[in-house]
This record gives sequence, structure tokens and C-alpha cells, in this order.
Amino acid sequence: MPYIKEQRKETISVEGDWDVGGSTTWKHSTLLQEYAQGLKEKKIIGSLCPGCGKVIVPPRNICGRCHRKMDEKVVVSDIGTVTCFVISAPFAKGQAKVLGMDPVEIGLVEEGERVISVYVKFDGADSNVDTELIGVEPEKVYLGMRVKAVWAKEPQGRLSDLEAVEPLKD
Amino acid sequence: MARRVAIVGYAQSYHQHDMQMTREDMVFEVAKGALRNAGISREDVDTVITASTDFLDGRTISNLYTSMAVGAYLKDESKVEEDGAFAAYYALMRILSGVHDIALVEAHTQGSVVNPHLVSNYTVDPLFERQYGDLNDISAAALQARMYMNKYDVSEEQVATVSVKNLANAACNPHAHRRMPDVSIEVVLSSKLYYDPIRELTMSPISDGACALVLACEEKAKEITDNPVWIEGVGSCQDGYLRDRNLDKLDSLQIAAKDAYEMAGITAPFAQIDVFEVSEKFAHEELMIYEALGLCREGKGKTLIEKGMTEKDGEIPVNPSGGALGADPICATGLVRIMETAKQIRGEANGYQIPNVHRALAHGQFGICAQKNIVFILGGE
Amino acid sequence: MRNVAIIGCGQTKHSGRRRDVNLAEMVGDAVWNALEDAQVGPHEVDAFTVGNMQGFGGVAQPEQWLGDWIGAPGKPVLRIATGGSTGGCVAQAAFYAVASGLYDIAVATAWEKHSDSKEPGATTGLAHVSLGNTLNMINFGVSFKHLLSMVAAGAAAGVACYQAMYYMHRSGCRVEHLDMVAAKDRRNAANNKYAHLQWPGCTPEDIAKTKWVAYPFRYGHICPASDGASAMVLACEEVARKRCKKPVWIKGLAAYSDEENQIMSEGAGGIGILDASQQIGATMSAIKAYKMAGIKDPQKEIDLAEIYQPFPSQELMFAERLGLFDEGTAWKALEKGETDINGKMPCDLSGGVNATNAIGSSALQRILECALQIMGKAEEHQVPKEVHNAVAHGWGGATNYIAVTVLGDSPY
Amino acid sequence: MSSQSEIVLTRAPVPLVFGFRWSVGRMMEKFIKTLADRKILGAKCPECGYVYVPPRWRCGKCYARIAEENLIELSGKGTLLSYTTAYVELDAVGNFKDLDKPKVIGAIKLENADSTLFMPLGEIKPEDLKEGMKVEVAWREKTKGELADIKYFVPT
Repeated sequence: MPYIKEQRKETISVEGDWDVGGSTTWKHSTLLQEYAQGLKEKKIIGSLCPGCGKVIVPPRNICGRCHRKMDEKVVVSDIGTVTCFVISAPFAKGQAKVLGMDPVEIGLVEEGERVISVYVKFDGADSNVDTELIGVEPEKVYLGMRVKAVWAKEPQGRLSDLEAVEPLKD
Repeated sequence: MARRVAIVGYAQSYHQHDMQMTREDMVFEVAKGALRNAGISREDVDTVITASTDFLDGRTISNLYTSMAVGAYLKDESKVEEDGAFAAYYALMRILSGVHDIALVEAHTQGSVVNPHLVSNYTVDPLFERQYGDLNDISAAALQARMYMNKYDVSEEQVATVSVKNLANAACNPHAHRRMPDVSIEVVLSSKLYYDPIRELTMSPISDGACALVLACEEKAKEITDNPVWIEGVGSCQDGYLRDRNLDKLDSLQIAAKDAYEMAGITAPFAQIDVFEVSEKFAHEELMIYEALGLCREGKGKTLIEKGMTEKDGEIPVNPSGGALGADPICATGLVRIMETAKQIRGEANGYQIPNVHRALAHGQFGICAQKNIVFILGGE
Repeated sequence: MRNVAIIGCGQTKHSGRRRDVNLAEMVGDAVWNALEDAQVGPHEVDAFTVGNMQGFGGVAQPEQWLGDWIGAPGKPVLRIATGGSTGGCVAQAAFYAVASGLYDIAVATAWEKHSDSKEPGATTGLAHVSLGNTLNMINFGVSFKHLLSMVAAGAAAGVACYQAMYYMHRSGCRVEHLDMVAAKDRRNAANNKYAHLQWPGCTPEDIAKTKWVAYPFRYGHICPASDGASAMVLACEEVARKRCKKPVWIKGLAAYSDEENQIMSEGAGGIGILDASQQIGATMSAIKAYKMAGIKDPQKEIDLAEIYQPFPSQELMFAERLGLFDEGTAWKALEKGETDINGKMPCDLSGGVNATNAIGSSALQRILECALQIMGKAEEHQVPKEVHNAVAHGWGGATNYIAVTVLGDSPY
Repeated sequence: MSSQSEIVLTRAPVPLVFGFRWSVGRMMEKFIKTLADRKILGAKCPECGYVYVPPRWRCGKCYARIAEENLIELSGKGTLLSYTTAYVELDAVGNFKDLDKPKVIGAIKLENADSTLFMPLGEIKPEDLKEGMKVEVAWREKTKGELADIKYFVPT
């Protein structure tokens, strides 16, 4: 890259650590747990705001628009529309480690595979769920594509039960 | 001040150790509570100023996920990354500028997420003090306490008397975290010693908590309530870094108080102010605060506490709510002080109400050895 | 309301590794440059507003250590931090400090020193934004493939990748236009001595040769992580008229916050935004700021803009949200060269955030660059035409904090 | 309090440590490297005379610029302004560990320097600590031009 380079006399440095994992305990609500358990029965749960009627998936307990609590839950369809997508660069062995593991090496993706990440608005929801789109060539993906959830063989109430979405064969 | 600004509503959480509530819910409760107390809704608010820090909340951009909970959706929002009293100070500026009329101010910290004393070690000079490891807000406060106590011959019993006063006061305040009705000097002096002379009961507890205020310009304040609490003076100042400042005095608090007194037209704080709510992160600091606020001469803080003049029934009551020794949700502590003084002026401090309060002082601080201080003077009609 | 003007601007050289100075010296440099530019002595400053994103440099509340280097001891200091828009919000806080009548002269300074972190670029802070939520998802069995698809899409770009797709779908803009914007900004940066990625004569083809990061972003589209600081001196009208030949008046400002434009909220819950390029917050900030500044038709009255665009799609998208171009036409204007130095609406003549991104300093630099253009002090990248009104923009968080500031050569 | 959602605590399942290396700048580099010859450098402000340890090139009191020729050599001796005996220690993840042998930390002002140094004290029993006592640097056997060359301060 022919960027202008400037030479500066570097000085030594001193070191320090921030053990963020060890020192931090985050607090979360049990809503994601409820959402995951819903997936066990192949149900996609969202929260319904009595104020503005918006259905948020995965569920939340506060609606920012109405500044009120949302306790009601609804089940949305597992058929939806691709509202956005991004296609990853082709994966190459040893190119990048994610959380310390090389995705190609551990057989998660094949060499040269391009992962299609999509936002899906399931029918009945007013928010996007991000997941992977399988069963179609990256070149053929388009916004507005109708898709259907791909469920794990035996869902166990984990987020991974909703594995991906695939094009809806009508 | 060209425009007059008043506090018209407030709410605080029940500060406690390891609150069983998510950060978002805690913020929502106090924001909603303050709006309800003011009798207005989110639509009336022009601007929202929050206070929290990324290290203490365990999240970089700590206000990113609480914007919706605090009610800042599609509002002019900003975040002050230090004590909540500085957020009230920034909201005051926004209203005084004439650009905004009503501001919601919120501040929170959950001390159970990351140990604030560890985070205090991250604020020192990374090139020098941090390389020698053992300097945090408690060990630095211990060095300050020793220097101050030696210089003015202050005994550990006198310092412990501050804790006894505040922890007993906290017992009457349902929102306080550490409420010890029958605490005594002996109990305080036998509590666990961390860095001599700082003990468990002469330093503030690690609390989870939040607080919110509603500020309004004069016209709006008069519409909203017939009991507004006017902000008559404000002053803030930051001292030099730990290595190059006086450790046995709170110079920056003296400067901040002078500015606030000047703005509020106060010449004799001792006589003109009816109640004080100060942020004493350590018991000995309250004595140094008395002196920096001009309530007594240098080194005479011990006399005020010994004579009980700062008790609830004393001439100059300090921290009837229990102060920071009663509850210290770090970023909310300074805002809670402002709220407590407003409650005193409105006569709503049931359980620890000081009779006929017309003028009050609230103090917030941030940083090791109270490097940074802010003073508010509040008044009733 | 008191009129407030910028009377002095200071920056440091922004580059990938400023290892020749420590953080305090770097920020001190920027503040001293600003004070000298404003002909104001350090003892005359009444208040400071400061900001950076402390998680990136590993020092908490750094202004309590480096305050001595900028003349802060004994003065009020207010710390503001709102993600990427930190610099803009710090400058706006300084405006409010002076406009409130409490102070006459205020210094706003913001900085970032990414090279102090051992992790590459800005990974430390970016990872820490939603670390709690990601771990919460891991606790409830998110599949590693799902995490991979999130990371692959967001590796360098986060939500901006999705946002670009939305914008391209809405407006018809194509990847070649992103190459054109990135090339334009890196050419502009070559005429800005403080900028980081300076590529004289860079062409869209040069950018097109770079590898894909995640469609639609190439490696050549992604902004760098820079070390740098910038500072500004603001003064009330009385002081500004006395001390400065050509004060730059802050005529309008707003910083609205929108729903988090990411895919997840606190606790990994969903959010109610279906189109991340809609940017209601940006539109409302622009409307409020223009209304305050008395600007009816930005396309005619605004002479140039400095837009916060770590990713090229954002220069086009936010130009439209700021009303500088009609909906969906910014890329056509780009093709016609309207956003170049001689164009109708020059955008990011400084190279912008695509060429220089010290997270705290970036949004302050946008306001500062507009001020330099109005003062006629932008040297090699000074626009030839007379600049009466300019708009500076900054976004933070997950593109949900939008700070818009309108500056002018006269307060009315 | 209205409906209180139950909470779930989230901890990192794998170690997660962010590392930093802060560049020190010219003045601090000179200070650290000179520790090798067991010397402590200070910077004397040419305008107001305030002496900073460690040295720097902007005076915090009178804002003057301090150049490298204003560096002065300080004796390792100083006075103990204040001290504290630590009975606990804060570990890297924020837990207080009780110390079986208490450690001492001192606030020290070096001869003809104005900054206060916060340093560990060694070879002294807590009960012998007295404000104003004279102390001096205890150097590491083999000094290598690193901050760790200063082991601690000892009574003279």
C-alpha cells in the first residue's frame, strides 16, 4: 500500500494487564433462557408491547418507545423474510482464529466456503433475528427472500436449536 | 444566573450489596420513578444526561444498552463518565443555555459487577504508580488519613465517631445499604483493618444502586410543581494528580465551594446553610470536607464531630441520610446527595427530616483521595 | 442564549503508532496547539471538557492523571464518553458550558491511543462493548457457527456491513461507489498533514484490488485505528470578538440517540429496528441543529460537510440523512464529483474517519475541520470557495448516537 | 418495586485478559534507563523551580516547558511524609487477599524534589514507622534500567 510513511523515534514501553474475564460478573435477565426453552418446542418467542404493539424477538422486558415494561410473550412464525444479508470472505485454513480455534481446521466450514449471515424478520415479529442462510448460492441471495427455519434434529432448549434458515420452497 | 433552574422530581433505588436486578431494570425503575415523582411523562423531557463508567459497568459505551431503559429513545442524550453530580451539573448547563427546558438526569453503578477498588488502581499513572502495583483508592486514602491525623492530632476515635454518626443516621433511611442503629466507636474500631488506619466501617461499602432527578427551567418548574427546589449555586474543580497535590487538604473542594457560595450569595456557610449532604468515601474525609467547606478552621474538623455539631440535631447537620458511608453506588452517590438535600428542603425526608430547611449544600466527588469535587447550593422558595 | 465561537483549533499528527510520546504528552500537544492558535494563555481557561473511550487504552479516568499536562489543576473538568461520537459530544459540552454563562473560555479535548493496547487495532474496546451479552448467549448454547457468522460479518465492521447493504438496496448505490468514496477520502487525507492513511493519487481501482472482508466491504474500505488527540478553544461572543480575527460560531447542535442499531440489545434481546440505514436519530439531530441555526435548505445554505464515515457507505448515507442530498442520490452526486474540493457539497476534505480514526478524537476533528475551513486555515485542503456554513457529524455506540453541529462565520 | 425479573449471572468460561503496553515518551525513557546506574532523575521547572519526579516536559503549576537540560540528579534519600500498613492485598481480579505478613507503603518526598512518591517500604517493622523519618532507595542487586530496579525504600 503506497501510504506516506513517517519515521518517528520510538520510546520504550511499560506493560499492564486488565483481566476482564476474571474481574467481571455480568447480570442478565432470564429472557434469553425463556427464548431458548421455547426453541425446544420449535417455538420462536417474542415480547409484545401493549403500548406500541411491537413484537421483539428475542424477547426484551422494556419497550423504549413507550418507556414501559413488557411482560406479555407471543409466539411468531418460523417462516420469515430476509431483510438484510452479508457474505463473508472465503474461509482459508490458518487465515484467522476465532476464540482461539481455526474454523476450517475443526471442520466447521470447508476451505473456500463463504458464510451467508442474514437478518430475518419472522412473520409476526417487528425485529430481526441474525442467523445463517444455508441451501443457496451467495450470488442468488436477495433482500426480501422468503425463508424457513432449519431446526436441530433433537432440540434441547439451546440457542443452537434454531440452526439456520433456508429458502422457502413454495 | 440568567435563567433559574429547579429540581422538580427525583427517585433512587434501594441501594444494597449485589442487587438481584439487571442494570437495565434498575435504571428503568429510577428513571420512571423520577418522572412519576415530577408528575410528567417521557414526552415532556428534552434531554437525558446519564452517568456511569465503562470499567465499573463492565461494558465499553456503558450507556449504549440503557438508552432505552432510561427513556432516551429519540432524545438529545449524552453520558458523563464520572459521579452523577457532574451529570446534574451538565444538565444544568444545558438548561441555562436556553437550548433545553426539562432534563432527566440518571446515574448508576452496580459495584457487584467489578470491584471498584480494582478499577481505582487503573486510574493511576500507568507509567509509574501502576507499575508498583499496590496503590488503590483505599491505600491512598490511608496515606491521606495518616498524614491528616498526624498533622492535626486527630485520634482514631474521632474518625470513628463520623462512622458512628453516619451509620446510625443510615438506619433511619430505608434506601441506605448499611444501616447500623446501635453501632459504637468500639464496633467501628474493631472492624476489619484493610490499610491502617482504614477499616471496614470507616470506608464506604460497595453498593449497587441508581438515582434519577428531573431538572426544569423556571417557567416549566412552576407549571410542574408548587414545591420546586432551586439550584442557587454550583462550583466544580479538579486537583492536580496524586503526586503533585496537597494530600492533607482538599484544595479542589475549597475552590468548588468558593465558586458555589459566590454564585448563591453565601458569605457564612455555617449560618446560612441548614443541612449538608457530603460524599465522604472515607470517615476521615468528612472532617477534611468540613474544613474545605469553611465550616471550621483548618484541623478543627475533629472539634465539630466531637461536639456533635454535625449530628442530626446539631447546629450544622451533615449527612442525616447516612452519606456515602451508608451507601456508595459510586456514580450515583453524588446524585443521591443532591436528591437527599432536595428531600430535606421539600420536607420529604421522613425518618431523618431536619426541621425548617431553607438552604442546603450537596457535595459529590470522584477520583482517588477526592481529587475532583463538585458543590451544589439548593434553596426552597 | 449567549453566542459561542471556536477561536482556536489544535491537533496532533494521527498515525497508527505514536510510540514517540506517552498519552499525557500527546493530549498536552493537542491542547497547547489549540491554545497557541487561539492566542489564549492556559491560566485564562475557565473550564475543560474532555473525553475518550477508556477501555481502549486501559487507563480509567485518564484525565485525572494527564490533567497536569493540559493546565487542568484548579479548574473544572467534565468527562464525557459516548462511543464514537465522544469528540462531538465533548465539543457540544464545551458549547453548553460557555452558552450557560457559567464560563467564558472553555477547552474541549478528546483523544485515543490504540497502539497502547496489545490487541490489534481497536479490538480491546470493540470486544468489550457486548462481551457480557455474547457470554450470555454462549451460556444458552449459541452455536459456534452462529458466533462465527456474526464475527465474520462483524469482524472489522460490526453493524456497518448490514447498514451498507440496507443503504445500497434502498438507493441503488453499488460497491464501486464505496471504492470511489474510500479512494477520494484517502486522496484528501494526503493533503491533510495530521491524517493517518495518506495515499496520494489513490484510485477506486486501487481500493477494488484489496481483499474482501465481508461483502460489501473490502479491506480497503475499513478505517484504521489511530493514535491521536485534538482540542478546541471555545469562547463567549465578547471574548471571541476581541481575541480572534475570524471566530467560528456554533449556530446549532443536537445529539439524538436512536434504538441500538445492532442485532441485539441488553441480554441479547432483539431491537425494534428493521432497517439500520433508516437512521431516525440522525434525521432528528439534523432537523434540530438546522432549526437552531436558522438554516431552511441545507442543500443551498451549507457549503461543506465533515461526516463521520469509518465506512464509505456511511458518507453517502449520512449525507442524505443530513439533508445535503435527496434520498438515494448521494452516490449520483459522488459520480458527478459534487463531493470533491471544487464540488457543490465537498465532503470530508480532511479525509475524514475513513483515513483517520482515533475514536475519541474523530468526532471532535469533524467540528474542528469545519472550523478550519471557515477560518480559511485548512492549508492544502482549504476549499477555494467562501465557507459561510458547515455541518459536522459524528456517530457513536452502534450508530445510534448521532451528534450534529452546524457552524458558521456569523452568529445569526 | 414492580416486577423484578429473576437474574442470571454471567462469567467468562475461559480466561480473558486484555494486555497493554504504554509508550513512555522521551523524558520517562531517560528516567527509567538512568535507574541502571542507580540514579533518580527529576525535572526542575525553569520558571517556577518545582521539581517533578518522574520528570516531564510540561510544568503543571506554571505551564512552562521543561527541556532535557533541566533534568537534575536526585539523591536516593528522602523523608517519609506518610505510611500505611497493608493487611490485605488486591489481586488481579479484584478480590482482597489477607496478607500473612503485613506490607508497608510510604508516601516519600525525595531531597530537593517536590513530587510525592508512593513506594513500598522494606526492612522495617510497622511499629517503628514514624512520620518524618529519613529513608532511602534500596536498589536491586543487578540494575538493568527498569522501574523494578527500585526494590523499595528503607530507613537510613
